[in-house]
Amino acid sequence: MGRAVTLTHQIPPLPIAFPLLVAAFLAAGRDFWPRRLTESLALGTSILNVILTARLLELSFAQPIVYWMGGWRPRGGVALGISLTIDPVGAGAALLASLLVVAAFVFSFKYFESVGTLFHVLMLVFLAGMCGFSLSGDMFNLFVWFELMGAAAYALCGYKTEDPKPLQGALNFAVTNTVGAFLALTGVALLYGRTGALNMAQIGRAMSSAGHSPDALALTAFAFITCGFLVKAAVAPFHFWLDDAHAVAPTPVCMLFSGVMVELGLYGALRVYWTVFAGLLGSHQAPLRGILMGFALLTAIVGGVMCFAQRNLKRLLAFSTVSHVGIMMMGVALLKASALGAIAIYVLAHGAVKAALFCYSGILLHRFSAVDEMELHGHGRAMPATGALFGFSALLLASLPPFGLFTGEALLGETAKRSGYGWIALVASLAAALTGGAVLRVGARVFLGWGDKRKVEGKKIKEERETSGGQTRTPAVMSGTAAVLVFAALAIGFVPQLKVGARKAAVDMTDTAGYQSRVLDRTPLPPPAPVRTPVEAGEFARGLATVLAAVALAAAALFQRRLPRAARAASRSLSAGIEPLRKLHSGHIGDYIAWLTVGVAAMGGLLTLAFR
Amino acid sequence: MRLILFAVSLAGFAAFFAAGARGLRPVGHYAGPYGDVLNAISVPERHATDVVTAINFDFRGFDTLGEEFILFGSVMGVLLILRQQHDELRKENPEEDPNGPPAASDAMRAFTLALVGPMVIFGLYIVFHGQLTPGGGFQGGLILATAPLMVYLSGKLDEFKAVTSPRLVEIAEATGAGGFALVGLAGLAAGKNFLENILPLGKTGSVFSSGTIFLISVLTGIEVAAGIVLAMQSFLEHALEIMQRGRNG
Amino acid sequence: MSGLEWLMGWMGYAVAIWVFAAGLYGIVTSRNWMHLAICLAVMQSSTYVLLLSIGYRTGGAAPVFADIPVGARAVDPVVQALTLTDIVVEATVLALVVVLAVQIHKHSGTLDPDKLRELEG
Amino acid sequence: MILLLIQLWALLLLAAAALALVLTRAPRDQTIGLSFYGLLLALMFFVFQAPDVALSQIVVGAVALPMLIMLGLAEVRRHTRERERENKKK
Repeated sequence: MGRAVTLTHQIPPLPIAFPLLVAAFLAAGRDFWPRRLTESLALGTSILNVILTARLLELSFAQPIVYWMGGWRPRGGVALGISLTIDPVGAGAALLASLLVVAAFVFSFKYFESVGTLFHVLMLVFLAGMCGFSLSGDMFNLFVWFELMGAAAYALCGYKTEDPKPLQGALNFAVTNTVGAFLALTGVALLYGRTGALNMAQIGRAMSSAGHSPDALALTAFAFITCGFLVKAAVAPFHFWLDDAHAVAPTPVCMLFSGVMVELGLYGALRVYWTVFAGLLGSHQAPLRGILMGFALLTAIVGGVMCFAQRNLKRLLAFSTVSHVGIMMMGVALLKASALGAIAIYVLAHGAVKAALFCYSGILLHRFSAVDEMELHGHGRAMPATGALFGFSALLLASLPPFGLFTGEALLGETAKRSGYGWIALVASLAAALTGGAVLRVGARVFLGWGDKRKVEGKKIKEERETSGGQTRTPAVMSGTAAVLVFAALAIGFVPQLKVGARKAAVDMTDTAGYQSRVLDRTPLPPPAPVRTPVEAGEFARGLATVLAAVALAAAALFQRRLPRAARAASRSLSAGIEPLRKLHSGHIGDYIAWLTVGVAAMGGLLTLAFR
Repeated sequence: MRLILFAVSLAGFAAFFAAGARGLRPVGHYAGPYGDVLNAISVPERHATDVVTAINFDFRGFDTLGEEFILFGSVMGVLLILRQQHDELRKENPEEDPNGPPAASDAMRAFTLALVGPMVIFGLYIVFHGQLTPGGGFQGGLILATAPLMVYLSGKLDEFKAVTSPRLVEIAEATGAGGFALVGLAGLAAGKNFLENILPLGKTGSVFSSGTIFLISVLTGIEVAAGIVLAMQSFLEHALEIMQRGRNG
Repeated sequence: MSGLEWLMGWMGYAVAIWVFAAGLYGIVTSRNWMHLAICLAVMQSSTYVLLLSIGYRTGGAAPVFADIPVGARAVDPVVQALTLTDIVVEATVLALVVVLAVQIHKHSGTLDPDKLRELEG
Repeated sequence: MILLLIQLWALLLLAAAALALVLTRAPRDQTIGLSFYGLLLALMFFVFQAPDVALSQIVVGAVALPMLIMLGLAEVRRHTRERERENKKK
């Protein structure tokens, strides 16, 4: 074994350890490091993370990696230490997180009004938490990184501390997610009580050998852990914290929240299902699919409707994330490798588009100190390029063929059809049309000055700027970041290797027996071969129809007064209809936790009914 | 309305939880294997008699790395959130209302001050004997952090400021947290795995034994103590400023 | 006697469930952020009780082999290590919540979430 | 046998204390209650053969957390007083 081989084998812990080390270094001298040093070091570290995780992705495609912390390899099938178990999906998640952190650092370079070094320190800690969560192969370790992500995120959220609004948002976020984390931990404890193990491969093996039919403990542990992660993933009815957190967090942080943190919640649920529960619950896939699909549909629709009803751009984008998480959750719920591959592409494209859109909201905030749609009416007329890209992003969000989000959604539609769930594609289209339409509406109003210029009722919502420097132009780092992200989302649809890779990655992730033998045995099973799924012309038509629907919705909202009388009445009764739904998003923590309990109880009740 | 819905689902939740817990073995019948294996190998292979410490700083040291940084991140968060408050307060007029330590009799003050020495010694003892007897970096670090608080409560404000010089504490905190990560990376540099032991194990039962467990325990002690003091300091800073102005003016 | 042992066999779990539910109830009905923080702490202590109950072994000693020989009957050390980690995590999250709550009060003059319905979407 | 009784007793006390703590609405009483609750938890850990956890629970749960909340409440009281004073000036 040469030196080079050793180096390659030592990569796995680095994307977690390096950011932590640099964060500690920056914190040591946070009052006297020059601003430039802090920024370059933080940016450099995140770029290094991109390189490291990309290399991990490449290596894990050849052969998934198992790395034992402290060199404690398992003995007789018992894991002594903590493993990093890296397959392409995990490595890809870490890569996406690293890429978006780079984007966030570039976006905030120089102009962002920083609080000295603390912002960068916390971002690096956040990055390490996300990488740890993606790469870990140990159940309790997953919880630790989950909490690390959380702690950094809560703090970053309370960044603008002048008014109580952000603080309340950060608090709702912190409390809801903490309750979710402890729910998950309770599930982990139950599993540990049953199996005496914490490594996911070992738990999975013990659970599937314990008996063929799942008992109450397995169901409870599954429900608690899944719900705990779904809180982070903002799946309805656990999603209430998300728009509060987004409305108040600074722009670069929003990019990470929507682009990757929320998706990591889904990733956690998936990881646990495929390593621990797939063997046990696999024989009852049909009812399980139905239950999870119920949550997915609810999320997609609630998110879409609420998104369309928002005026605050950041909040609107936050609800669009909820809606898109619903679409991703549909892929999770199908419990199939091909659906998972579709979701992998979808998440990448969504991350890029959503981050770009948050960049634009940051740019608007920088230029006009506002993110309210009505207040910004016509303000963007002088920024045609920005407006064009913004509008284009909106179309991408409505899954315009043949670009990134469309590719993912089309693959999802295919798989759904083959599983007898073909109709969910319509719900996905509806959600995409609602969110894309909402963003288009904002774009047309802000950059073209279309639509009614209604007076802003109530008190004017004053947003605080987060940046320094002149308001007359957009700094190149900001517009550049946004443009690169839009381009990335666009390109994702055109890389055929990506589709092949995503399929392979998904097959690796769903290979429960292979995962267990890789971790616990010395002789790993050969990786299974992926199956092909071509995209049909029918999906193409659905994508175009979705975009047209989005445009129609946006136009209808903009020119409400010119609509025929019947349509106007219909739209009025519709908006009256969603009033109760708006009321549910009260900003009140008690309500949120009550809904969380309802969600867990519902999942528990349904599972119990289905498995009796 | 909300409460009824909540009450129903809380009952459902508890019932579901209970149904799951019925699937566990009765309390007192832990069946292993994880804990038993570690109980068996901790002394022969790591020369550490306190298995819990061995788990925290070696077998599952990676958890503790994350946990140290949760503490680190939270302290940074507290500083971030309280920062603006301090900036504002500098501009405000001093109020005559000191939110300082509660008024205490001289005897009480002398008593708290006298506690500082034993607290420091006790804390250090706990930190250094982590691998041998119950205790370790966390517990010892927390006890150490109470020592400056005693100084504060006894009303010795200048001394409090002196022992908690912000820069020093900041560097200490970062050293503790960063040092942990460095110990992990040192394993890599030695051609071993992350966080793998690279130091001599020493004689079981002596203070400088069990290699990296001891080192990480000490680093954790520094991190925890410094982190808590740092957070406390930013809470008390305002009160201190007012009190000092009151004394000078 | 066996009745008592049977009781003990489930009491740990029952208390864990009880404490979790009590904490949840407290959070939902809370009218004060400080009160809510404490309820969160109560809820989190449920996981300590659950973990330690799972790892307990009747007649087992503490997993410290300074005075007892290796191989003696001992309780599970893993759950104890997990609980330790858990305690620190809880304390730090709670610190963030308290600091945020103090800031809210400073800017709005109230700690009551009911009066703080400013975030309506 | 005696240990068993103590364990049962500790658990029952804990359950009662948790409920009482949640139902106490006055923050200051609750802080004292939290300290007491922390001690009870430490006692429970101790009789469940977890001295390491008991030690850290005493320091964290019975001392550090209540102290944190006391400091928080003191800040809150100060803000309230300042606010009242400002209102009087007006």
